[in-house]
Amino acid sequence: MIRLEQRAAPAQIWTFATPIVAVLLTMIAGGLMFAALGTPPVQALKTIFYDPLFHPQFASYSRPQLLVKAGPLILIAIGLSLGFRAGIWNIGAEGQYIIGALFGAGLGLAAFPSESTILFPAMVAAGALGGWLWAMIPALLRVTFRTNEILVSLLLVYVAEQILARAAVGFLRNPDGGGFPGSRNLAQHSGTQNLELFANSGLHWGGVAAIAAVIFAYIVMTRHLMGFQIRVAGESPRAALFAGFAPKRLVIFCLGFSGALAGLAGLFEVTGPAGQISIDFNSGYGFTAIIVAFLGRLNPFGILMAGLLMALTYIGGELAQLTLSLPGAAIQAFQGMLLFFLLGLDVLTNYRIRLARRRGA
Amino acid sequence: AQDDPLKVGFVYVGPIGDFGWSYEHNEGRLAVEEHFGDTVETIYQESVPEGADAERVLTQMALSGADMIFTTSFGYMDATVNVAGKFPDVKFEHATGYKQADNVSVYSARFYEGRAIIGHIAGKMTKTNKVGYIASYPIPEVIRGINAAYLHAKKVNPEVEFNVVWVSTWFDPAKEADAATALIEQGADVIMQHTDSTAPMTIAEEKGILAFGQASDMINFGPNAQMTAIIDNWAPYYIERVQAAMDGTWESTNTWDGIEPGMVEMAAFSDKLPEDLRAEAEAMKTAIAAGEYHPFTGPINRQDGSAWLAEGEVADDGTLAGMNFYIEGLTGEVPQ
Amino acid sequence: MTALLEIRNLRKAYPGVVANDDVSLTVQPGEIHALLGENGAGKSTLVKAIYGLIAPDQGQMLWQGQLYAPRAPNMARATGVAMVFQHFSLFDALNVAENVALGMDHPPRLRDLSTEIARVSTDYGLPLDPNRRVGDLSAGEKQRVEIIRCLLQKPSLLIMDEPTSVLTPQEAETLFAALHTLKDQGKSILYISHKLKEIRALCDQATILRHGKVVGTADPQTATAADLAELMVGTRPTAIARQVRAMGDPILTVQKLSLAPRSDNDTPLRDISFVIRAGEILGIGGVAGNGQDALLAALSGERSSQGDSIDLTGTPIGALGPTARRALGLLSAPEERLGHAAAPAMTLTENTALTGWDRSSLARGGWLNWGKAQQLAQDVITRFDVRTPGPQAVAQSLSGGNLQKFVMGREILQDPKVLVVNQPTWGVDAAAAAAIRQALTDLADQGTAVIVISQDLDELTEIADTFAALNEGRLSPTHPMADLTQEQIGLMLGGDTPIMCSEISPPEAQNPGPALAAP
Amino acid sequence: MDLSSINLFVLIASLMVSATPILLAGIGELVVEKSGVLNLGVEGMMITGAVCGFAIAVQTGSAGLGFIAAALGGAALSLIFGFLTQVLMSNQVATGLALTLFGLGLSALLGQGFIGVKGIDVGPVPLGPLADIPGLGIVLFRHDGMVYVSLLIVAGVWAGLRYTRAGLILRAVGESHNAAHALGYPVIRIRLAAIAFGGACAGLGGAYLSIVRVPQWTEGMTAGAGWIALALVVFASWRPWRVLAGAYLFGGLTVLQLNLQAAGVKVPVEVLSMAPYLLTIVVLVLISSGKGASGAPASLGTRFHDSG
Ligand SMILES: Nc1ncnc2c1ncn2[C@@H]1O[C@H](COP(=O)(O)OP(=O)(O)OP(=O)(O)O)[C@@H](O)[C@H]1O
Ligand SMILES: Nc1ncnc2c1ncn2[C@@H]1O[C@H](COP(=O)(O)OP(=O)(O)OP(=O)(O)O)[C@@H](O)[C@H]1O
Ligand SMILES: [Mg+2]
Ligand SMILES: [Mg+2]
Repeated sequence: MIRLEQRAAPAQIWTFATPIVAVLLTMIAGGLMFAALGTPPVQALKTIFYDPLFHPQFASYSRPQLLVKAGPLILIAIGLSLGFRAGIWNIGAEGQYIIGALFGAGLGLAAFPSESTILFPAMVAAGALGGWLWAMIPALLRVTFRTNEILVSLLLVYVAEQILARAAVGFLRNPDGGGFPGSRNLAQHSGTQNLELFANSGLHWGGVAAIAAVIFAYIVMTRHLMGFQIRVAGESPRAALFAGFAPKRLVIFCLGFSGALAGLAGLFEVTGPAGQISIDFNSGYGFTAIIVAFLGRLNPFGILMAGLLMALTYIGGELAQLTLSLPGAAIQAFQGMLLFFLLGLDVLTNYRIRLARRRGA
Repeated sequence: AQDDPLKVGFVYVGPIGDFGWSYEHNEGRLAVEEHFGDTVETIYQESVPEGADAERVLTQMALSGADMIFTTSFGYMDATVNVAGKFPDVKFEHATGYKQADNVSVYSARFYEGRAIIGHIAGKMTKTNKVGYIASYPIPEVIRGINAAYLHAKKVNPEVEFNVVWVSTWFDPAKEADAATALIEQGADVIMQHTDSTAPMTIAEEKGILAFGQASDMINFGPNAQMTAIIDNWAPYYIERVQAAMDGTWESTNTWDGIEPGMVEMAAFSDKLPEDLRAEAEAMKTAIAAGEYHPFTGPINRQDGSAWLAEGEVADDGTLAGMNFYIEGLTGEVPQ
Repeated sequence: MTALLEIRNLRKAYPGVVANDDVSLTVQPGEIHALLGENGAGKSTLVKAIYGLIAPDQGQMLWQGQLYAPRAPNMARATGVAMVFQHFSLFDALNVAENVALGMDHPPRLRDLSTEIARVSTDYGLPLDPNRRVGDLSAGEKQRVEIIRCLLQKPSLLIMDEPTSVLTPQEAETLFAALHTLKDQGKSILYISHKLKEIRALCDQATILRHGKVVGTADPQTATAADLAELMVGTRPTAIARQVRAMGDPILTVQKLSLAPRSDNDTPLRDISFVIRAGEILGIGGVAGNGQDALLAALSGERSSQGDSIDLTGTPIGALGPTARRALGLLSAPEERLGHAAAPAMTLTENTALTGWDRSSLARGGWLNWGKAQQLAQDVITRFDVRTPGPQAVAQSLSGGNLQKFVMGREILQDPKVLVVNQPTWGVDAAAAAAIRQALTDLADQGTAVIVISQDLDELTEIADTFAALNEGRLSPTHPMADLTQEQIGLMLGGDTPIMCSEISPPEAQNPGPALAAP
Repeated sequence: MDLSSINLFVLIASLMVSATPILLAGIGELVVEKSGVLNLGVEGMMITGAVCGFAIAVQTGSAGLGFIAAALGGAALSLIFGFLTQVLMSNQVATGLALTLFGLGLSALLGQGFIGVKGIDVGPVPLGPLADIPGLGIVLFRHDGMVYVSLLIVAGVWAGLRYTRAGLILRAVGESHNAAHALGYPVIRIRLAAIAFGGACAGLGGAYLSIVRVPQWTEGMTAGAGWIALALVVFASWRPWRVLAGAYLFGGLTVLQLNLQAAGVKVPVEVLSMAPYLLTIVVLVLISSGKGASGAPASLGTRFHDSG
């Protein structure tokens, strides 16, 4: 019989090796699936994992796009990870992302056509504020009424989506758009645009913010009292009380921080790659970021890597659809498999596999 | 090289399995493949969100060597124009938008022509004088449809009332089914929909009332219920444009086609309809196709009673394209 | 006569440690057999093997001469083995009857079971309400649930892993009576405890383990406690050394401190008043579940009360939180080491920062100085002889006694004015317990006021200068320990006020008489 | 505006239909969570059930076989989650989310051949004269079989958890896996069974959409119902009858807002569409500000490892 035996200390080597083994196993399983769908598996895998990075035609464009795509995922996941470590479950980042975008875009549109140089920074602040405020709803309900924040934050996503739809066809609609839904294009006005940092790379301030968030989170979690409080609260809530760490403040901080980062992500997207508020502006980053957070083991640098890996499968998947006509559904299933292997093999970090005899006698 | 097939890309907003909007565009793509055989190669990408991802997908498509790209949702407008700017040699075709460029054409269908016909049928067929209308979002396209249908229902049945339910989704079968049920419970005996799933049709069939198909022929789902359907038929346009690209005659155009070239198609009128009504509907279709009749011909007042079109006046395309008001007689308000 | 249970050359290894090495042992019918050994000696491992919870790597077990190899606890139960676990195997959200039913393989219907629980529990003098939620029970009551669960199965062999560590002397007495009844019925008992006194009173035979090996057997009736301890630890335990000292000024005054219960079965605190002076060790005795946890929480600041109900050298601190109280010099150590006094999966360095970040200035402007924290943790480890690889070890990797030494050391090295500890030697082996008591005494000698909340009266007699009893959330007046007889203490624990000549009237207290001599 | 046109009996009857998918999925998830496992993959299991159920129902012409297939499909998918989280001890939150992603993709692949295919007719259960009782007949006795099955499952889960030994053991495992293990209960096997049951129920819920309520197969047709089902369990404080109440409340609000629109009530559409979510939050606040524990199983979402 096979059994798992706990290691005395986590095996450092497996911490790095499991992602590689997981990717290899996914290649085998995914390859079988692609073959069953009639696509040459090797070519499919090469397209997904290799082409975005090295294909002569695509790579120069796709490489920076990895960070563009991963940026919002990382930014949101970093925020979520702090709360998750403290046992505070914000799963409504999608809603905070929407409201952040609405706040930031709302300010930019109200000031239109101002070209003031402080407008964009003010919009960034407004975006963070919007996400923060939206997250304060579950936070305050939890603190005052002990209402479950998982549920409230999730339900508020649907509310935010309604507000978004109303904004797109109503109060933020482009007055020069001939009645069509959607706001003005913020990326096309110098006052409100989220600048492309290097020409044709697509890289914008959101990527910078994501990297900054990673470093910030790492420092806070390892060096700062707040991070220490978060870790203690998640690890052992009673010990946190004994230490004198106020749980309510932690709820407010964690939900607020994750909300603000999600709001920032929304703002950077709406002023950059998306350009405008539209009915379907949000595209699930808030939910995917939850996966990214756990895939990164709630560790800031892990999240950075996980975000880039997810982005790679998105972009590689798009290329595979394009060049090999793989259905989008196959890509989704493939991503699911990759996650399964990554999560499943994690066990090797803390456990070793042993073939055990049953019973001594 | 000269002999390389023309590479044509399509970007869809939903899955091609939605049996609605994206499904019909993909049917158009398949028709292109069928028509041109080896001389074209088509590629596509489904479920591309309208926000941040569109521009990347378009860029990658252009990088992969596409000669021509159809972007099939309104929300791709700015992304299309942006990418077109970077790839001047690639021809872009954007559906339902209004921003043109040297290498960007726009195209759309005059679905309201079909709506006028089904409005006429609904007005004649309803016994309760209540028509249920399942609407997605308050955008000009949808409002135009409501107005066209109501105008023509009212013409033949002054008593008729439209109950509009906004479901805030293009595609949510369960919610659309619920909306249909609610409308029927409120007395509607004819259901119109401007959402993509076949759920309302199925509910109508189940409850034994009448309905009209949307986007595709839904006769399968409502053999008794479906009076006719407004079918999005992109195939002729796609074939024509690809041909133009092959011939080197392609130039940026603004197409808004209706029944005449077949972009808007009506499914066979049900034999449940009285003979004379079928004849009327056919006649209307012919008149519209021939350009003899425009569904929005005055006198038409706005909802608040102010005049919009004078006697005999025909709506201009600009106003129609941005229509964001109800006409006189409709109850309720356009959500703003 | 065939032995009831015979264990031959049993071995069980965990990664890095051989928990049982070539262990042999025989339990006769009608025998109470003690299993002795310091923390981590392998006692729990051995009994888990008997109960079918772990598979031994080598060796054999014989049950009445037959080969016995239980693959799961239900096989063990079917054979006639029942076990009371060292760490409760109870379900807080379920009621007593449900908990009992879960420990039986063929329980009767819940209603019948409830009647039976009520009957058996009164028969054995261990009263229990079958309908109460276990999460609301005190530790002692929880223990009773475990015991009743076993008794209902009418086992031939009852295994008890440190059953009395959470019981009051009275509860322990009733338990011993029950065990004697069982023995008289011909049942055998395998009994694990660190308390040599009770083993000597109760057991017929003792097997002593050290580092997983059997190092000897003894007849507890004839061997002295010191003999047994020497076998267990390898050296003779030293007695507590105490200096003669005078009490200083009153330092902490508690006046009419009350706390409302937090749930239906929580004990409230009612009008608690006492005064403690510098250098004094105040022992607060009481039966489990009489408000010990609430009292510690109220003093540590985890639960706040009226501002003026607690006064620390002139500052009202009732409304302050733990951090502010620590800053003023009031430190504490709660009963539960893992998960309350320390975060289980965090390193000792981190656990040092837990209570030391402010008072020991381990953080400046919110930024933690881990180097300094590690230094402090290392100090604690060295000064208090904590057996661990180092400050980077996680708290849960320490044995109970060592972790307790660490927790005590952490607070003591922070130079408290007042230290409040709850059950400082709960489940800790004799050597470690002695070390902890010595440390508390030394602390008092340096002028700290020490409040020791404990159920262990021997412990209090040994180290406390003054004594008060906690009963249903009320605290008795304080008396010098030396003036109290065991009988008077018993009365106080029961909530009665014995007639005393020497009630201490704060704050101008008199000299508490001669210092206690080492026992 | 004409509120009189809203018939209360009809409204209740249709909210029962509207709520059945989330009710089924929710009650299944309740059992999973009672065993101490948090499976966030409900959406993925529902959509897999929807496609399996539809495919088999169409091919065999039998709704019953369709539902069985859906239950099996949902359970099979859930066991991927079970294996990963129980045997390999992977993180439950992340694995559940991955399951949703995988289920959405897999179902779309499986369903490629069924797009645009008409479903089968599922009529009401013939209950004879009962159906003709005024009012009550409309509300209670004119439904398809699954509505009744879903109610039976709720009753069964309630009684099972409360009165049976299996239910007691399940609750015990969810409360403290270490204690349950020490008493000799096979924690992992029990949890796998609960996970499979939850998967089967979610599959039934999805199939109710594709076989009865819509009925057709389209990609992504569950449109977030799985998330609502998850929310229901928390909303219900892990109590079966409250899952029923919550599902009917949510279904009722959804149906009511559409009816109010259809009746032409002059309330902004957005407000009406938000109403089900906002009111659910309000109810939740009212519940949680009252006394009493939340009822969450103590070891919900934590890992179990048998170190013996
Ligand atoms: N599950 C386990 N995994 C690894 N090592 C273990 C495990 N359980 C016990 N050990 C090791 O086995 C040894 C014996 O442990 P055991 O619990 O039997 O000691 P004990 O005599 O019961 O101690 P105590 O008096 O503290 O209860 C310990 O040193 C411990 O490190
Ligand atoms: N799963 C485990 N892995 C590694 N070591 C373990 C494990 N479980 C227990 N131990 C070790 O076993 C030893 C004894 O543990 P046990 O739980 O029996 O009681 P204890 O920690 O000694 O405390 P006490 O007897 O005071 O309650 C400790 O050193 C502990 O670290
Ligand atoms: Mg121990
Ligand atoms: Mg032990």
